[in-house]
Amino acid sequence: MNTLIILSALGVVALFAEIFRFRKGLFPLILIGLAAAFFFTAKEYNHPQVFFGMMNFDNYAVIFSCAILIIAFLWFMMAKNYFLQETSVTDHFALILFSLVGAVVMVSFNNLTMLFLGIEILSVSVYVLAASDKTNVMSNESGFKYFLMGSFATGFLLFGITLIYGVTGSFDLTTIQHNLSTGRETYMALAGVLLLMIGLGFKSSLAPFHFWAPDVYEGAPTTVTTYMATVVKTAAFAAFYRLFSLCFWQLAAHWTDVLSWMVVLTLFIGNVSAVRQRSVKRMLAYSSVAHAGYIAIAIVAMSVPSTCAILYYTFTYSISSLSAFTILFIVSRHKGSKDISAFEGMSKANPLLSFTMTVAMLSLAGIPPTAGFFAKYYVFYTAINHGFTWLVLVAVLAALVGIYYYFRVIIAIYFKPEQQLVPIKVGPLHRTVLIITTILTLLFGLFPNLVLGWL
Amino acid sequence: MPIIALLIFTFATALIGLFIPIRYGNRFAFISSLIVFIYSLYLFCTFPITADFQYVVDYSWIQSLGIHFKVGMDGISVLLVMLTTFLTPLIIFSVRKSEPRPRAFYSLLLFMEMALIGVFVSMDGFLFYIFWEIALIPIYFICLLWGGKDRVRITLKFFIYTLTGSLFMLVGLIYLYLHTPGEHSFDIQALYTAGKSLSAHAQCILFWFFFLAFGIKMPIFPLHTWQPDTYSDAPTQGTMMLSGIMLKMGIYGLIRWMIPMLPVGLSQNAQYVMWLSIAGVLYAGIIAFTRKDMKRLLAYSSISHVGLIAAGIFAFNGQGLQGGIIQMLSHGINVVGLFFVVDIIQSRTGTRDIASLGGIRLKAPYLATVFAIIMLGAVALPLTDGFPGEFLLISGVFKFENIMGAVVGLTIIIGAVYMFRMYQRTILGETSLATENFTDLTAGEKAVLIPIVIMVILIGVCPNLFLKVSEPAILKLLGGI
Amino acid sequence: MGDLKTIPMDWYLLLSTILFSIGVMGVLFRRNAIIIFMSIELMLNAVNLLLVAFSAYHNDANGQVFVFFTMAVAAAEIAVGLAILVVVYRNTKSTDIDVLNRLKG
Amino acid sequence: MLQYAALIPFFPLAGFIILGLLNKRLPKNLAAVIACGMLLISFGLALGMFMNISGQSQEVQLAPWINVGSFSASFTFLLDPLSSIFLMIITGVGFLIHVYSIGYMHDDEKHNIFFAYLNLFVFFMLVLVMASSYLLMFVGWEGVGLCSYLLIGFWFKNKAYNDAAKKAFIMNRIGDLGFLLGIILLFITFGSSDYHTIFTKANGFMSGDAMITTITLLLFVGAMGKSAQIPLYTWLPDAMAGPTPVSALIHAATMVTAGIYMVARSGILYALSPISMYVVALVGVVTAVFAATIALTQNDIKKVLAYSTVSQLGYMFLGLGVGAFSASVFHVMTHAFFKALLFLCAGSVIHGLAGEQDIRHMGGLRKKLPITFITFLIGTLAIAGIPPFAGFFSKDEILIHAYSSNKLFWALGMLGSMMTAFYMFRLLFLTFSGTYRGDSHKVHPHESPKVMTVPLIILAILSTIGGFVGVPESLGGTSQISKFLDPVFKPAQAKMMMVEGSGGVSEMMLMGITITVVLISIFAAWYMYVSRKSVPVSEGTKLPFFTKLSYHNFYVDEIYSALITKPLDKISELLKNIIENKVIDGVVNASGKVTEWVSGLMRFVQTGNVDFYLLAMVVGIALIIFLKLM
Repeated sequence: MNTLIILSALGVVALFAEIFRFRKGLFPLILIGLAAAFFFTAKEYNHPQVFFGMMNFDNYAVIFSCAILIIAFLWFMMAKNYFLQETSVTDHFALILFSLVGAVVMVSFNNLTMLFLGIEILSVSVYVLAASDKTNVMSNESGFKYFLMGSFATGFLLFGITLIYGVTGSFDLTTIQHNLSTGRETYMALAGVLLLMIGLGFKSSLAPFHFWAPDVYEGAPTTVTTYMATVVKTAAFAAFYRLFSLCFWQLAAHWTDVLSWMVVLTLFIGNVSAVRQRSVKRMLAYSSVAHAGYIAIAIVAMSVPSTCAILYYTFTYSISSLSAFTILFIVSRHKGSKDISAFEGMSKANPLLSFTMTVAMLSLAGIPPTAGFFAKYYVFYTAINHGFTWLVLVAVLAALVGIYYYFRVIIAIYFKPEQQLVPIKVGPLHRTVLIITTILTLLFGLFPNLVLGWL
Repeated sequence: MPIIALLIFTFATALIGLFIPIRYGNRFAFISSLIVFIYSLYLFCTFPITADFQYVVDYSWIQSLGIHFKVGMDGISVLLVMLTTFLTPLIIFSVRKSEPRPRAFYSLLLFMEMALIGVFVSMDGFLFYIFWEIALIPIYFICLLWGGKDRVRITLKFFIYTLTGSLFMLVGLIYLYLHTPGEHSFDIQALYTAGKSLSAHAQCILFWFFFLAFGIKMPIFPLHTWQPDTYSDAPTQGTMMLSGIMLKMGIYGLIRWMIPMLPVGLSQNAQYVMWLSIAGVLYAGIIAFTRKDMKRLLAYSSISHVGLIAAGIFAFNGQGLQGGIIQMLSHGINVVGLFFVVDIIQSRTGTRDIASLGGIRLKAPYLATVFAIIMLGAVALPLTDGFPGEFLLISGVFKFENIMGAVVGLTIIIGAVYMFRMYQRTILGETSLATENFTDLTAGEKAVLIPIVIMVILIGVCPNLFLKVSEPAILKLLGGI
Repeated sequence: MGDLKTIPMDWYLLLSTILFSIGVMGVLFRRNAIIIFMSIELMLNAVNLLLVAFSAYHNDANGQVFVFFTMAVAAAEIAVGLAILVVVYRNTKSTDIDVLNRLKG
Repeated sequence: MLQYAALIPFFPLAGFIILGLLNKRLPKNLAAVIACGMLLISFGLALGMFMNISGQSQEVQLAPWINVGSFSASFTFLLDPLSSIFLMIITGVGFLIHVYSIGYMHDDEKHNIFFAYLNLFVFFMLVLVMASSYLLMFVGWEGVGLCSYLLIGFWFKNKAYNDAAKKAFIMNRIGDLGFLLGIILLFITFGSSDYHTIFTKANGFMSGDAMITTITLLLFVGAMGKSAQIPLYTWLPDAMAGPTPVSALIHAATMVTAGIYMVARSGILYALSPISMYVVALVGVVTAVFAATIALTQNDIKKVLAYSTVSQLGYMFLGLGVGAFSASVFHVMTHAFFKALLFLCAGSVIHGLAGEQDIRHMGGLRKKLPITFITFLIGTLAIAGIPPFAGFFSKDEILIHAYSSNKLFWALGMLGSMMTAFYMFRLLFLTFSGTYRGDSHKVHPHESPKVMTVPLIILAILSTIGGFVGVPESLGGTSQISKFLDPVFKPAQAKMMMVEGSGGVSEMMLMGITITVVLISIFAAWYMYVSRKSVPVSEGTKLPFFTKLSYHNFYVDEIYSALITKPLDKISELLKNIIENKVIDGVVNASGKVTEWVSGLMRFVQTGNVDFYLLAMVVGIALIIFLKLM
């Protein structure tokens, strides 16, 4: 709860900062605030609290909130410069902070109402952020598409909630779970579950509801894209899993097959489409779709290890893609192009960027000893453990395709350049972000317990 | 503990190597790898001739999954570690000063040494897999950064190809892990029991999963097409690493992991895999007849030799396995020597095209002699290192099935044909334009080749030195099935 | 309340489903962004109707509370949506959604 | 004395190492002295052993070699009469040839290396005959093959020589494969490759046992390769590319007889398998005749001798095949003497004519090279089988045994020795009688230096008296050599229950026939080449059919290359270009291409139109709901 309070307070402060000419100090304040939020959240570990049956800060919620806060912290360090150039920096910060509130709600809800609200708080602010680059048509387009399809999907989500409510007569997860177990009006219930699955599947960009993702990711400002690929995805999957593991696991027989087919489709589309992309940004967008597929495997094979699998995967994926996007941000700034050719031959002039990018790519491709490998390993393990070996084999083939496009970036980086290239200068903040993310990627890869230990 | 020391030391030197002044880079890398060699030599000499693992250390790594950092050496591992630590200094020493970005190059080589040692000492399936994959990264970059003109395509193909196998192995490992009794664990023994407990059908499927991984790495026909391109396009040191040591990972995997875990799988598929291996022996050997490029010729010869090793190991009897072990050592030594000779010739004449060479012996008798000796090792002349291995392997296969033995025996003819052809056309005869002012071996080159020649003779004359080390482990293996 | 119950639940269900579907159709087949927004509103309201019906059916106020939330959220969404549309209109001088296909492939 | 015998091989090895390492740094004379000295020491030891052996056999274990479980092989030497005789031949004749080489190779810049190789060869040859197990014999077996490769291609600038060397090595390898498989089978059958174990266990087998037959045939394949029997004989004539002393030592006296040694050594196994015996005899006799027919028309002095070697080896196998082991060994010995002699004489002729080898450009050398002529004549008489020269006794004994076991073999053998006499005297006459046909302005034929002629004389003496160690009873002799070898061959003889001889009288008669036949063909040769002074036509002129066939070695080389070598290269290219590149690699690359292609398609799905996305969504939803609920 402290988390929510602090974050909201920060948001409000940020809003007023504009009025009180308090820009300079805002950024440090936010960082401190996030740190504080992290601290207070962490304190609630192993002290589950329930608030009027609406929110339940169990360990699951705490861990995910912490993960989200860490990512957000790094994100702010990455995004600072970009927003400082914007006129309405404070608004943007405020929006992000509010969306963080939404994210935290999404991982801690204990009631469909809160789920709905959380999703909306998150989405609405991100709609705006996506379109925040007002003069850029691309940005507008992406914001508009995101909004349009998002609200459309909300409709289905809502319909699903309603049906569940209709069946069980309650929004409270525990009650729902209890009532469903007594097995009333399964058709309606099942319809509701499926609609919820579709709504959440949209948020976590599972095929065939992924179409918005590539366009929105590409169009939005890189920083915002980063935010979507990391925080939003984490929150979405956390919510997805929380809901389905708490309420609908006894209906699993009815929805796992649908979800598993969605996973197959996602893996296929995400990976295969990425192969031909010239723009690194769009490639990363597709890769994030693909990763959604891998994560969803853990939900399909819903069992004890799934929780860890999802936590580990989302967290490490966010970290790796954070560094990848940061580098993309820096490079595209410098070269004025997001095309893969912008990376060619930078290894000599920019060892740091090259190395961090390489690690990030290896991690996304899932090569040991990076975190990405263990994430995939754990998901596969969960799936095989639950008898979804065939799904794992599909995922393996998808992963091979993945190697292909991730390594194109690495190859470009280490491509022997014709002429001596000028080194790209990297700001201190970015440098720290990159170093931290890279270290974390390797550290978590070698000692997964640092993450797994908590759940 | 010694093993940890080895791993940490190599890793540390690999890191330090990146930052020390360039002009010391070579010396530093060489000396540190030499230290590793001396230490492992000490380990080898003091190695007790027993069946069970020595120097075992076992740290719990990921408790929740029963994954341990467990390493140890038995007779088989120690030999391969020796091979690695023996060849790495030579390979490092063989690097030409003209190499761009030398520090990175040396570090990658050292890093790879670490990974390879790791592969050979892991006693935990997960750890094994990690090292197995890690070994792929440095060699990938070595080939990508210092490779020939078509390197991008070839290295990527190589990487994805090998990774395909690895991922299937990973699935297999997880599957076995989930069938370990009681608290799941990746411990080698647990995996053995798990594998043996499986139904014949399951074992067969897993067998092919693992076969894919190891077969691609070795490589076994028809999974070999990445190999000639990679060998001929990689920088020579990369090729040496690949052919000399890395390919042994695959064979080692067969002996240490695949066969003991899936005895039934083997017994049901031995027929097919052995015929595959034998087909590879003849196929690659015959293709080698008409290769124009020395490196390619050696690449195919390597496929041919490995096919024989694989066949002997799949035969799974004393001769076959012991022959496989000794042949791993000798093949590693020979192939490294041969590739270095090719590198020397290329650096002198700027070509590897057999047709445009010749008469080198007139200009460089030392080179000619050394080349001849190593080549004789490769064609398995008695009293050179090739013979004990090939003889044991062939007899092992023969024991398994006479026809196979007879067919695979053809290798001693085929090998002689292409090797002697190459030798004659490059070394003998009149000098050509390319070789007109060919200079003989420099001191440095001698320093690399002499040890190899010594080993060629040593293994040939007293193979027992090595056979007796691995024997108890092999017997245990045979007993375990 | 009582007489509300005389109409069987299924009818409400059917009605709102039809309304919802109409909304969906509207979204699918109209090009003008404004109209699409309206259709989305229609979808949401169809759901609201069902919610109210259910809450009455279950004699449980939560449903109706939820409706308020929905309305608020819907309002917020539309506000944001219109804002974005305005920005888009500035740049493209059109509210036709087909104009927006620069991002693809 | 015997205990020192084990050292015999190591002196030449030491010589090789010294010469090999110091190579150029050593003055030529010193190098030569070292090389010959080493041989002399070995010879001394061999002699001592020969004196003291007296029928006993003793094993000397030096070191273990390969041990794998039950399977084990060690460096162990076996000293018994058979090996001692071969030791005598190898070290003795070897020594003489070394001495001869001092003169012959004097001006060659790779003089020292040459001696190093010779020593190495002797080492391996000694290992071969002293080995106490088949595996160790295989070591020597391949080792001598290697040395033969090195020495044939000694003048490595010349492509033809290199090809000849390679051909020799590979053809031997073909045989070696048979040998190797034979050894493996021996291991599997007897659990060891030591003669002792095998021969003792072999007694337990029935005659005609299938396994034994397989083994013996496989071993014989090895012998075919090494001893140049049909069909693996073609390398030997080409091997004459090497320096003449090499031809004398390796390709006449010692290495090529390894096959005979091996078969004789495994006599008991062969005795157990009549089929193998028959095959050996048949191959032997056919080779003997076939090679002789080729020798009839050759014009290269060394080629003639080469084919005659093949033919003589054929006789030895005939002897083995009909169970006359000691006779064959006897013939090995005498053959070593006179064939070495003949080759060295040929060498001295070539030396005298500055490298000329074509007999059409010789003639009338009797005056110019008197010693060479005399010794050559002796050698010729010996090989032709004129009593009392060495060849007569050994060859005759073989023929007699052949007669007693199979008349056809005897007849063929007879035909062979007839041709032998003819082509040898043809050679003799064309070379030494008549007038000099070469260009007497460029070339000044001269006798060779002492260092070369002395060995000739010694060998000549040996080829004259060498036969008396084996005078058969029928001639009032006491064939000591067969007695000497008895302890080795007795068990084999016992297994064979063969008819001993066929009555003194008929033996006399057979000898008579032989001699008369030989004399007739000698006369024919004299008539053609001395009285009618006919000279073989020069290259290019049309030859009668048979002559042409024989002159071109019945086109066997061409046939081989057409049937084996060329097709293999074709197949190789085919595999590479079709199977490898198109099929296997094609599939691999296709996987990548297909992915790219599909990826290209996927781009069209991502149209960028919202309404399409929405439609896709709705369709997806509809499908899900429909499939699950209906």
